[in-house]
Parts: sequence; structure tokens; C-alpha cells
Amino acid sequence: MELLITALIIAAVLFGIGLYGALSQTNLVMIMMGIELMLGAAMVNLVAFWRYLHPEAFSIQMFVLVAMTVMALEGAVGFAIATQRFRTSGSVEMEESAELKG
Amino acid sequence: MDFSSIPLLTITTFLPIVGALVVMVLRPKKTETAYGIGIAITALTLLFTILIWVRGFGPGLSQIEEFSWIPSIGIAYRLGIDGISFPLVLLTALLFLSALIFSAKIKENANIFIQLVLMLETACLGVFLSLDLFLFYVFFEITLVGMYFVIAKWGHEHRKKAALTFFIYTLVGSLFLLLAFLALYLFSDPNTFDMRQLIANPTLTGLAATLTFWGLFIAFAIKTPLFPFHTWLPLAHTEAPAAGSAILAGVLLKLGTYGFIRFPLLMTPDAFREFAPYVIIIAVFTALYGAFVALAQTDIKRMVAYTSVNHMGYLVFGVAIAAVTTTSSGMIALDGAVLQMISHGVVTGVLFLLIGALQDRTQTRDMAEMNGLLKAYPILGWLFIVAAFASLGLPGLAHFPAEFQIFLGGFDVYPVAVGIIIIGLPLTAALYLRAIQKVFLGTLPEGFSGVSDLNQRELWAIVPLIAVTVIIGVYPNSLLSLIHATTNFFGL
Amino acid sequence: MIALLLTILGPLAASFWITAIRRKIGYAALTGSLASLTGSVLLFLYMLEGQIITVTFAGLPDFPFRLEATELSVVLALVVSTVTTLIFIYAIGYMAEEKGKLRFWSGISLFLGAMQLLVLAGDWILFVMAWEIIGFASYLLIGTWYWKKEASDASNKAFIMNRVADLGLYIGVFVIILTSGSSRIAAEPLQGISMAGALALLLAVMGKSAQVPFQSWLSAAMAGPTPVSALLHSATMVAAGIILLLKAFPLFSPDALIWVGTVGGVTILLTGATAIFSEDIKRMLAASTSSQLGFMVLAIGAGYPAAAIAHLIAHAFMKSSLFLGAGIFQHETGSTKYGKLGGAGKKLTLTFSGFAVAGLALAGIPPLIGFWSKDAILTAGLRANPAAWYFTAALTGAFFTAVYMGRAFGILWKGKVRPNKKSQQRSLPWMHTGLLTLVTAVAAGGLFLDPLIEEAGFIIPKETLAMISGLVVAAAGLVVGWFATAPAYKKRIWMFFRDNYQLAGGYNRVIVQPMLVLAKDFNSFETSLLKAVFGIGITFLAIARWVSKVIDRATAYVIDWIGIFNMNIARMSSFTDDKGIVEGIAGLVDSVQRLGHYGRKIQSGLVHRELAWSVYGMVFAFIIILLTYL
Amino acid sequence: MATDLLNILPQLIVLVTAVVVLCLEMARRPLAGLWFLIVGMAATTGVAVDMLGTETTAFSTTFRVDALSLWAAVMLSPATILFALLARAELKGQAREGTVYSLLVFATLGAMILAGSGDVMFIVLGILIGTLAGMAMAAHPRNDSSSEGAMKYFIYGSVAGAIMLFGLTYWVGLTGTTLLSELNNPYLSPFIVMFGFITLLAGIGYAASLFPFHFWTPDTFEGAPVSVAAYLSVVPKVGALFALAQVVRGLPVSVVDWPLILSVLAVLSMTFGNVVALWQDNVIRLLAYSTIAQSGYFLLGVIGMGQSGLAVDSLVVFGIAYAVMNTGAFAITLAEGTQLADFKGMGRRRPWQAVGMTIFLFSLVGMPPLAGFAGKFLLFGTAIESGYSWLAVIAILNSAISLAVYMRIVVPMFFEEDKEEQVEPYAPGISFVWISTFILTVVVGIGVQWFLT
Repeated sequence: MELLITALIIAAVLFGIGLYGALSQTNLVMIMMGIELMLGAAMVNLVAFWRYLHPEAFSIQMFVLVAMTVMALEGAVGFAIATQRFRTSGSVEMEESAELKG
Repeated sequence: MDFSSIPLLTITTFLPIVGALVVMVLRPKKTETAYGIGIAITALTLLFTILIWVRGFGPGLSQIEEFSWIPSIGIAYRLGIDGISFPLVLLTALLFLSALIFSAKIKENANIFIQLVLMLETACLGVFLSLDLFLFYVFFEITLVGMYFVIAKWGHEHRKKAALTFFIYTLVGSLFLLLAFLALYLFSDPNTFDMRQLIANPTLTGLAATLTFWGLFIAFAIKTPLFPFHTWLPLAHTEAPAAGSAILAGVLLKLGTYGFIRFPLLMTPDAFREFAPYVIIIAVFTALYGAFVALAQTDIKRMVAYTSVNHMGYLVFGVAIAAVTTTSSGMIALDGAVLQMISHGVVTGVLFLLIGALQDRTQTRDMAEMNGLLKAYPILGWLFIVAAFASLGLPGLAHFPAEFQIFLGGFDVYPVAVGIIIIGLPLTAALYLRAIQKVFLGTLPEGFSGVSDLNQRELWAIVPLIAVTVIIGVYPNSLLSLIHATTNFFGL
Repeated sequence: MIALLLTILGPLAASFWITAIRRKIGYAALTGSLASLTGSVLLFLYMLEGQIITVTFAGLPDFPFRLEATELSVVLALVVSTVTTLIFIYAIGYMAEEKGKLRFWSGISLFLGAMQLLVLAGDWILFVMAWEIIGFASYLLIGTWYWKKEASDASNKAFIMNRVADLGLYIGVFVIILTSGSSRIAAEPLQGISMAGALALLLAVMGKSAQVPFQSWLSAAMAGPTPVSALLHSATMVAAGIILLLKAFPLFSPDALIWVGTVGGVTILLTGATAIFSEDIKRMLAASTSSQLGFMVLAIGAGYPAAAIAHLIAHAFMKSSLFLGAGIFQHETGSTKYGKLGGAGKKLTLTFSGFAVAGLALAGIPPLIGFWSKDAILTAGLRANPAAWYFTAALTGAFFTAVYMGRAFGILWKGKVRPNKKSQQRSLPWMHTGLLTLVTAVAAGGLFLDPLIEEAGFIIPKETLAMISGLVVAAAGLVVGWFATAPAYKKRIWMFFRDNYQLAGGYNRVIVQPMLVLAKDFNSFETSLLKAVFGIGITFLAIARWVSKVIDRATAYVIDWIGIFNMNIARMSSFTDDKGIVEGIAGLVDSVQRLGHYGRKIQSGLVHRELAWSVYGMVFAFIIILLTYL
Repeated sequence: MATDLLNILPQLIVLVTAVVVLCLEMARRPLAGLWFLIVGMAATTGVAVDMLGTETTAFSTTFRVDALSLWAAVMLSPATILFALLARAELKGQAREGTVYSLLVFATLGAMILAGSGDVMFIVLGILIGTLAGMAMAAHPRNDSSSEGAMKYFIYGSVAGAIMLFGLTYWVGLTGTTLLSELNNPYLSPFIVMFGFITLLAGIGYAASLFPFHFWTPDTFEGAPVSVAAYLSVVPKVGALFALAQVVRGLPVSVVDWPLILSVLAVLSMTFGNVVALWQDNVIRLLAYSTIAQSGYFLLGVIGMGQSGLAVDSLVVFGIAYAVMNTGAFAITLAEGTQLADFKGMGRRRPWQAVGMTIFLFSLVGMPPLAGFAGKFLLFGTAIESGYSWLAVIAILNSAISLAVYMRIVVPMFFEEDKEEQVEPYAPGISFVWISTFILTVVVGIGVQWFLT
């Protein structure tokens, strides 16, 4: 059981770091890194839960796969957008993208 | 098919909108033809209303026309008529005819104006005729849209502001109405929007009834209007074009008062009885407030607008009396209130039309700038004097029997309240006499270039209404017999 | 039936003809009044045969309208139509030289019709209607010459004062209807009405019959043409109040009657004094009218309606002839001021003689009609309780009457004749016909008074003491008046009497001004209310703008702090090595710059800041839900 | 298995359509792609309409075939056609035109999956498909603002998605299953349920642009092509909100008081949306904020799930109404221009279109007898029936505010004159769209009966 707790704590820490990064970083790439961390935390959670609570539940494993897919897709689209952004405005700094204001 | 099976009510209701479509399709180049179509349609509508009368209806809701609409939540297209709604239908048909005749001078976008007015007429007729909460609400809202455009497009100086104020203000009211309707639906058993069911057995009780009542009250108090919800009225009435003001004061205010009778009085009677004292206090205050504020106006149109506030105070007072007591005096008061709707509609309509004619000639509404006009425009002046005396409740003219009954009925229940509210009579007298003296009596200013007196068109618009005023005043039984039968039937 | 309708509708039809057709207006009006006269005569004949004609038709639900020709109403109708017809005859001549014929004739016919309706009304609602229409007609008539300020003022004053008093009528009628359950005017009702109701009715009477303190509109009403004044003062307008009292008399309780008597007495004295000191013949007559009506009210208060009826009839003839006379003098001299009228009587001897006969009658000189009615009232006063008050009031009133009539004679006769400027009395014959017929009625009427009243179903009370005392004071008064012929009494106290006791500026200052002030206050409140409504709207818009513009600011700052904090941590960590310090300082500078940079940006549009906002939102939601759970 | 496939036939058709359209784009045949899209979507609609009324589940209860999912198919597929037509009118001849069509279909697929999801994985995947496709479309024009909008949309999406995923792991981990129906598991600690629910809200709220997850909305809409903005304002929103309805359907109120939290979000969304919209001069931004407000109204229906008989009906009707009237408004904006000033004198210039726009806006306000009124009518009814009258009152006051918002477009159309420039007719696609939506706005308003289950 302690192992589960440990895993969960690790995941929580990972998530926190990721979220903090996503919030505080100003560079699109850095933000995406933060996001990857958060997703990683989620996967750690899932694996830990599967291993220590429901070793029989295959749906959790599937969920891990889903999470991976999400990670991959977001990475792909994210970088695609980043490149186009770089083409159009020569930078991916969020600070500089504030023409659109409410 | 025989006479009794013709859907007269539906025809009457939708005839005007059909006329509007005709105008929209033909889009006549000459405004005369456009107005010709419009006036013909409204006249036809009036004819059909009279046919309804001829066909005759019982004391209860009769001549029902019902088609299924949204059966799964108990909504249907239901029309019907009784002695309370019929006089209003008649008034609507008559007033719209006069208004359209009168406004035949409007040349800019005449087609659109006619279409809007006709749409408005359909909406008003629909409100008075519909027996289904949903249908009622639909028509109720359409009137707002139509009136908004009429004011905002053809009004006077501050028309846009006035129109928007009117629109938003009354929209808030009608939205509360929507909530109240939903409550009525959800608490009825079986769930239905059929007003006949809801009247036959009012199921609401306790807190639900209280909230519903106040929802209805706010909605109709804004429409009627009662103090302190009346603030949209002076602006809208003053800025609207003459015909618009006539319709606004003559018909649209009645939506509120009609609602007071149809919904709180019949559907949440106990709650109304419980809170009637507060309503009466508000009504009495409204009446006096309107009279006093009117007394202080210098803009003659604004003054008349405020007198409507005063009259609406009397009217709601009568309804509240009917709510508070089940004795015959309650019925007397209610008869008075219903008659008051008609007489106020006609008389105030005439007054606004006359003021419109006056403004066309003098280019001002400020009483200080006019004097001795009776010499320049004798016909206009005398008609105005007659209308003014009708409005201040002179016997032999429309308002007297209504107000007499309201006060008589009220005196039995709340003598003190009547003692206070009746002070409004000399006040209105004073303010009208003051207006007449300032505008018509006295000597003409030097070098006054008099435009001609009322022309054919204006006379055709105004004289019939005056005639109706006299008829109601001299032979009130003509309408009261219908009204009384219905109030009797509902046991109010 | 026919007769009944003829009596009422004749004049109304005439009025309609005049407004609609606008031809032969004078004669049309005359025909109308003649129709009314014939109608009333017919009614009278029917009544002699002892049949009471009633017409009932639909009015308000449960309250049908009914016309009823009771003895009393028939007699009154007869008097009304007679007097009015004669006045019409006179007026044809009078109006020939005046402007505003159309308004005058239509109004005056309407007036007659309404009056007959009032007299013959068999139910209270119809009575109220007639009552108010009379008020409207009087408004029109007083304002005949609407271009004159004083005329329009007077008409407004008359109508509004009556309107105020009418509230009493409304309340009273409500009380009657609600106590009896029917609106019928019953000769012998089942139960009387409450004190409040009675007083309310009394208020109405005071307004209509110009009793103190409502008397001032009557003298102002002089702004109208003379025939109008004659009509208002004799048989119609003011008489309506008395008729109301007569119709409602059976309903009054003794305590209520005391009040009635008091009002009557006070009016007799005060307005009598006013008449004595007035400087204008028409104003004198007006004040005297109030005073004479006071006699009638007093009599009813004393419990002798018979006396009141007698005096009502007598006064109708006397006062109308007086006014007609005064009108002729006015046309002669172009004024009604005593100062100008001096000696006019010598010039127009015929007119003066007529005037004199009527005046003597009013003063109560036998065998003229006034003597009998005055005597009846004195008797009533004697028999009433407390006799002391009633009798003295009546007697003093009689004395006053004699004094002001005597004064008028004196001035008209003794004053030196002025050189006659253009006396264009083309139409004198018409006027004289009217006047003299009336005067004959005044002279001979005494013989017919008793039978007439008996026909009406009453007995006139008589007592020798009353006769003698009345005669004495009358003679004394006339003598006093004859010598007190100064055209005006300038002493302040007399002016106070003359001007209807204008305490604190009178009607205008006491009623009108406060009302207007109140209206102003309400209006200012209203405007502020309107402002407030728009103010709410505007503030709301301001808030909306604030929300839409500034909402991100908070986020911006929070994130900045996170950023700076983060960077400073980094700096800390790099303090270990020596060149860290430099970077640290650089970093601090940099962070300060960043701070300023963010501070300047009000509007972020910076994605990750708004993200943070969302995260706070989540946390907030989480807290709420936790709270609900705990 | 076969039955399962039959049950998800509409979704399958959409998938096929998407793939084929993509292939056609590879073959550089955008027009053919458009036509195939129309055919495929029409087919989907037909199938879905035919299936209406079936209540079943597919693939061991992970996918729900019920009123919500089927109606979602019925309303979203034709909507996609309309948006494709708009996109055609706007992007005609541009490079990668066809990709937009296929992306449209993919995103629709995502929304339809969401609407029927009975399993957290479907929620995650649905949001992912929908939003990723949306991002790609938003980034379609190669310019600064669009790429910025897309970037914001992306960052929001991924962060919110990550948060949601993380939160959901606790649900999944503790229950041992990913089925929503298992959520009312008594052994589940309420704390965990709450946490999961909140994170779920983050994901769905982002897709439905609920306050406070809406910040991307105005920027992305302004940057993206108008047709895409219109699409984003309708399809993903409806899908996400239906998904939320699916979630709360199985969520016991006793454990977590989700109606309260949703009502708070509803109030905030409505008020914020309307209030901020009051001050926009860019019609697209104005409409963007108004969509935030509208999703607040949707929540009234979601709250009623399981407590009021009207809930599903109200969601469906308002969904249809919202799709129709919003599409119409965007279509006319696309033709007229995105600044308020562009609408000046439109009443004189193009009376019919002006009337149409007025009708759309009044319908958004909730004026009878238009579609929007029917929807709101049912929504208010739901709220009152499930005991949230206060929420209904606030919603109503918001309707009054929204009137003020939309009048800002109506007033210049009719009461402000503009120099008469020559009037060029609308592109056929746009005309078709606004006319059909115009008719539907009225028809749906009057013929509500047909949309009630």
C-alpha cells in the first residue's frame, strides 16, 4: 500500500510541477513540456492504481494507452501550431502574442 | 358551412397580419394605395369583431376554437371570448382603424409602418382572445417588438432612447410573466397551459401561489403601469408618434390591466385576496401620484400620459376591490374596472390623436407657447374640450359610469381608501381646465398664421371615437350588460 | 311619458341643433325652452289629475335609471321652465349686441335640459349626472367670453370649486345606495343615513349653492353675460343645491339638520354683509343670492322644507328680474359699478320700476311674493329648535336684505344723471318683455304661492309674530339703505366684508397654490426617479465595461508575482558560485523591469495568465462544493 | 458485435465520410470532398432520424445510444453541411481548402462521440478529436492573429485536457472501471468524486467555453475564419454539454452537490458573457461572448437531468435552436463584415437580410415565437421544476441584458444611415445558409412538438 501512496505522491508532485510550468512559462515549447509532465503524472497514477488496486481491470490499461495517444497527438498538433506561429510572427513567446484583446 | 362553425376569432385575429403580408408583397408605390389596403383591412377586422358580437356569446368563455399544438406539454392553440375580453377586442379593432386613418399623413416608409401597425393589431387581438398561457405570452411579446419599431422609427426627438427603454423595461416584466406562467403550468394538475382549466380549479397554494402572484403582479404592474414601475411610460408616450401613443395608451396598457383580471384575480384568487390591501395602497398612491405629476407638466402630451397613470390607478383599485370581497360590491367594482379599460382606451386615444393634430399645426407641445387657439381651430378645440371633460369623469361621457362603479364598489369595502383616491377627481379636473385655459382660451398671439382646422381625414379618425365616448356615457348598459354577465358568471 | 321626455329633451335637442346646424340659434333655443315649458305644464296637468309619471330605463347593472314626476319635481320643473323661458326671451335681445352667441345659446339650452333632468331625476345616479352636467354647462357659460382672462379664470374657479364640493355628493350618494341597497330616490325611505353621509351631502350643497365658505365662485361668475347670471342665480345652478337638500331631506337625522341650519344661518349673515358693502350691482346681487339661499338652507335645517320651496320659487322670480334689470342698466351705462350707475334709474324709469318692485319683494314688502316666502322662513325659524339661533339669524338676514336693496335703489335713483352717450338699445323690447313678465309674476305670485306649494304636497307655515317682525325689519332696512348711498366704503374692515372674507388670500392662496406646490414636489420626485432609473442603467454599463476591461488585471499581477518569485529562486540557487551575485543583481533589475512592464499592461490577452484564472476558477468551485459537503 | 456496430452506425458513417473527404483532399479535389461531405452528412442525418427513439448502449455500455446522442447526430450533421457551405463561400480556392472539410467532419465526429459517451475514455477522446480538429481549422489562414488564436486554443485545450485526465485517473483508479454508470459507487470517497468532477468540468467547460474556462473563445473566434468560428461556437459546445449531461445523469446528488456548482457556473457564464458582450465593437467577439452566455443557459437543462422530466427535451430543443440561430447570425456576419459599423443602414441596403438578422438576434434573446424562445421556455421550466427558481430568475434578468447586447446590432441596421454603396448579392452558399436557418428559426419555434421525445 505504501508503494501506491508513494506513486500517487510522485504523480501529484509531477503534476504540480507540470501545472506550474504551464502557468508560469512564457515560451510555447516550455508550456508544452509542462503539459507533458501533467499527462505523465496522470499515467503514473493509472499504472499505480492498476498495479496495486485493480490488477484485473484491463480498462485501466486501455486508459493508459488513451493517455499516451492524447500525449502524442497534442505533441504533434502543438508543434505544428508552433511552427506556423514561428513562420508568421518569428517567435513563439506568448508575451508577444497579445494583439487579440477582450 | 353554417354561421356558428366559422372560426371567426381566428379570422379576426390573423386578418391584419394577412393584410400586412399583402402590403409586403405588393409593396405599393403610392402611399395612398398602401393606406387604402391597411384601412380596408382594419375596417374588415372591425366588421368581423361585430360579427362575433352578432353571433353572441355566453357569460363564460365561449366560441372556443382549439387546435392541438404541443400536446406533450399541454400547449394548444386555444381562442375564446367572454364579456371581459370582447369589449377590449372591439376597442382594439376600433382604435387601430382610427389610428391608421389618422396616421395616413406619414409618408416615409409608409409600407413598413402599415405592416408594423397591422402586425401589432394581430398581436393585441391575440392577447385578448387567447386562452392558452403559451399563446398569450407569444402575442404579448410580439406587441413589444412591433411597438419598439413604431416608436424608434417614427417617434419624436428622443425616440431611440424612449423606444429602447420601453423595450427593455417591459421585456423584464414579460419575462417575469413567463416564470409565473411556468409555475402555473408546473403546479397545475394535470399539467396544462389551458387557461380554462386553470380558472376552473386554481390549484396553486401556499408559497408557490404567493410567488406566482407577485410574479404576475410585477409583470402586469410594469405593463399597466403602477408606481414605481411607471417610469417607462412618460418617455414612450411622449416620444411616440400620435397614432403610436393612441395605440400605446389605448390598447397596450390594457394588456396589463386585462392580465390583472384574467390571471391573478382568476388563477391565484386566494393569494390576491391575501395581498389585496398592499395592491390597493399601491393603486391609490399611483392614482394620486399620476394626477399630481400631471398637474405639474408643461408638455401637454406628457400631461395626458400621466393622467393615464392616474386612471390606471383607479382601474387596478377596482380590480383589487373585486379580489378582496366576494359580495356584490366587488362585482360592481369589477364592472367599473372593465368599463374603465374601454373608456380610457377611447378617451385617451382621442386625446393623443388631437394632440398629434395640434402638434402638426403648432410644431410644439409646450403649453406655455400656445394661447387662444380656440379661435384658430374651433373644431379641434371643442373636440379637445369634450375629450378632456370625458377624461376628467364628466357624466354623460365614457369615464363617469366606470369610475362611479369603481368608487361605489370600493366604498363598501374600504371607505377611507375611496375617500383618498377620490381626491384625484378634482385634481384631474384642475389640470385639464388649466391645460384648456392655457392652450385654447385667452387671446391669440399677434401675427398668428393659422393653418387650417382639422381636415376630413382627422375628423374621420376622431369623430367616431367621440361618438363612442358619448354612447358609453349615456347608455353604459350597452357594454355593461355583457361585462356584468361575465363577472356574474365568474362569481366575482 | 312624452311630456316627461319633452321637458328634458326639448332643450337638449335645441342645444344639439345649435351646435350642429348653427342657424336660427336664438329662436331654436327659445323653441327648446318652450317645449320644456309645455312639457312641464302637461306634467302639472297630469299631476292635478293625480297621476305620477315614471320612466325607467337601463342604467348601471342593478341600478336602472328612472325619471319620476313627483309633485315636488313637477312644481319645480314648472318654475324652472317658466323662469328660463322668460330669461331666454330677454336674452334674445341682450345677446343681439354681444359676441359668442353660439356658445351662449348651446350652453344655456344644455343647462336648462340638465336642470330639468336634475329636477325630475328619480334615482341618485341620474341626479349626480345631471348635477355634474349643470356644472359643465355653467363652465361653458361663464366662459362665454373665453378670450377674457377673468372669464376663463372665473369659469375654472366655478367648476373646480364645485368639483371639490361634488366629492361630498359622490360620498353621500355612495352612502345612500349602500345603506338602502337601491339607487332610487324614495319619498319616505326606510332608514336614514349616517351622520357622515349627511355631512357629505351638505358639503355638496354648500358648493353648489355657494354657501360659506364656497360663496366666492358665485361673485366671480359675474364675468359671464347677464342672462347667464340671471339663470345661474335664480332657478337653476344654485337652486340645484336646495333641490338636493329637498330630495335628501327625508334621509337626514335631526342631529344632521342642526348642521344644515348652522350653515344656512352663517351664510345668511356673512354674505348679507358682503352684499351691503359691495360696490358693484351685480356682485351685490350675487352675494344676496348666497344669502337668500342661506334662508332656504336654514328653513330646511329648521325642518320646514315647505318654507324653503316657497322661497326657492319666489327667489327665482325676484332674483331673475333683478338681474335682468341690472343687465339693462349695464347696457345703458356700459358698467355695473355703483359709481357709474348713479341715476341710471331716472333715465330708464320703466326698467327701474320693474327693478324696484322685484327689490321690494326681495326685501319682504307685502303683498309681493317675497313677503310670503320670507315670512314662512321666519316662522320656520320661530318653530325650530333652538329658535333663538334660527329666528335671529333669519331676522337679521331679512334686515340686511332690506338694507342692500334700499342702498341699490338709493344709488340708482338719487345719483345725478350722466350725459347720455350712445344709447343703442335696439333690442330693448325683447328685454323688457322678459323683465316685465317676470315682474308681474313677482307682484302677483303671492296669491298662487300657497296653492302651488300645496300641490307640491307641503303646507307653508305662518305666524303673525313672524309677519310683523319681518315687516318691521324690512321697512327699517330699506330706510337705512336709502340713505347709505356712498358708491364705495373704503374702510379696511368693510373691504374685508366686501371681498368675501378673503382670509389669507382666499381660495387662490389657500387651495390652488398648495396644490400646485405639491404637484411641483411630486414632479421633482418623478424627474429624480426617472434620472435614477437611467442612472442605474448607466452604472450597470460602467460595471460591464469595468468587468470586460479590467478582469484580467488581477490575474496579470498574480502571474507576474509567480514569475518573479520563480526567477528569484533561480537567482538564489546561483548564489553559490561567485558570479551568481552579478546575475542576481541583474536578475533583480530584470524582474523589477518585468514588474513595471506588467503593471503597465492593463489588458493581457496573455494565454497562460487566463489559464491561471481558469485554474483559480476550478479551485474556487472545488471549495464551494467542499463547503456544501461539509 | 454486429448490433453494436449497427447502433453506432451514424458515427461510423461520419468517420467514413471524414476519411474519404481527407483522401479527396489528398487528390486535390476539394469540391468533390464538399459534395461527399454533404452526401455523407445527409446520410448520417437520415440514419439518425430513423434511429430516433431507440434507447440502448453499444460495446458493453461504454457508448450510449439514446435521445441525447441521436439528437446530437440529427442536429450536428446538417449543421456541419451548413458550416461547410459557409467555409466554401469564405475559403473558396485557397490552398488546403479541402482539409477544412475533412476537419469539420472529424470535429463533428468528436462531438457526436461526446454526446453519447458512457465512458470516461470516450469523453477524453471526444474532446481530443473535436478540439484538435478545431485547432487545425482555427490555424487555417496563415496570419498572425489566426495562429495566435489557434495557439491559445491549443494551450487551453491541452492544459485543461491534462487536468481532466489527471483528475479522472482517481475515478478510474478507485472504481477500477472507466464506465460513467459505475460512478455512484457507495465505497467511493466523496472527496475523490468531487475532485474528479471538478477536473472533468475543466475539460468540458473548456470545450463548451463555460466561465471560467472561456478565455480562449473570443480570441480564437476573432482569429479564425468566420465559418470556423461559427462551427466552433456550435458543434463542440453542444457535444460537450451533452457529455456533461451524460455524466451527471449517473452522478448521485447525495455524494456531490453538482447541481449547485453547475448553477453557480451557469450564473457566472450568463452574466459574464452578456455583460462583457455589451462592450464589444467587433461583432465576432460580441457573438463569442454571447455564446458563453448561451452555454450558461444550456446548464439550466443539464441541472435538470434526473430531476425534471423536461431536462432532455429542453437540452435537445435549445441545442437545435441554438445551432440554427447562431449559424444564421454568423452567416450574415460573414457576409456583412465583422465590425458593428458594417451593419449601418443595412435595413435600407438589404431589407430581407436585415430582417433575417433581427430574427436571429431576437431568437437569441428568446422572443416568441422563435426557436430560441421555445428552447429557453423549456429550460426555464426545467430549472423551476428541479427547484432552481432563483436560477431561472437570474437567467431571465440575463435575457433582458442580452436584449441590450443584441440591440447594439439591430439599432445600426435600421436607425443609422450609411452612404449607399452598391449592393453586391450574397454568395449562393451564404444565401442558402441564412435563408434555411431563417426558415428553421421560425419553424422550430412553432413546431416544437416535433422535437419532443
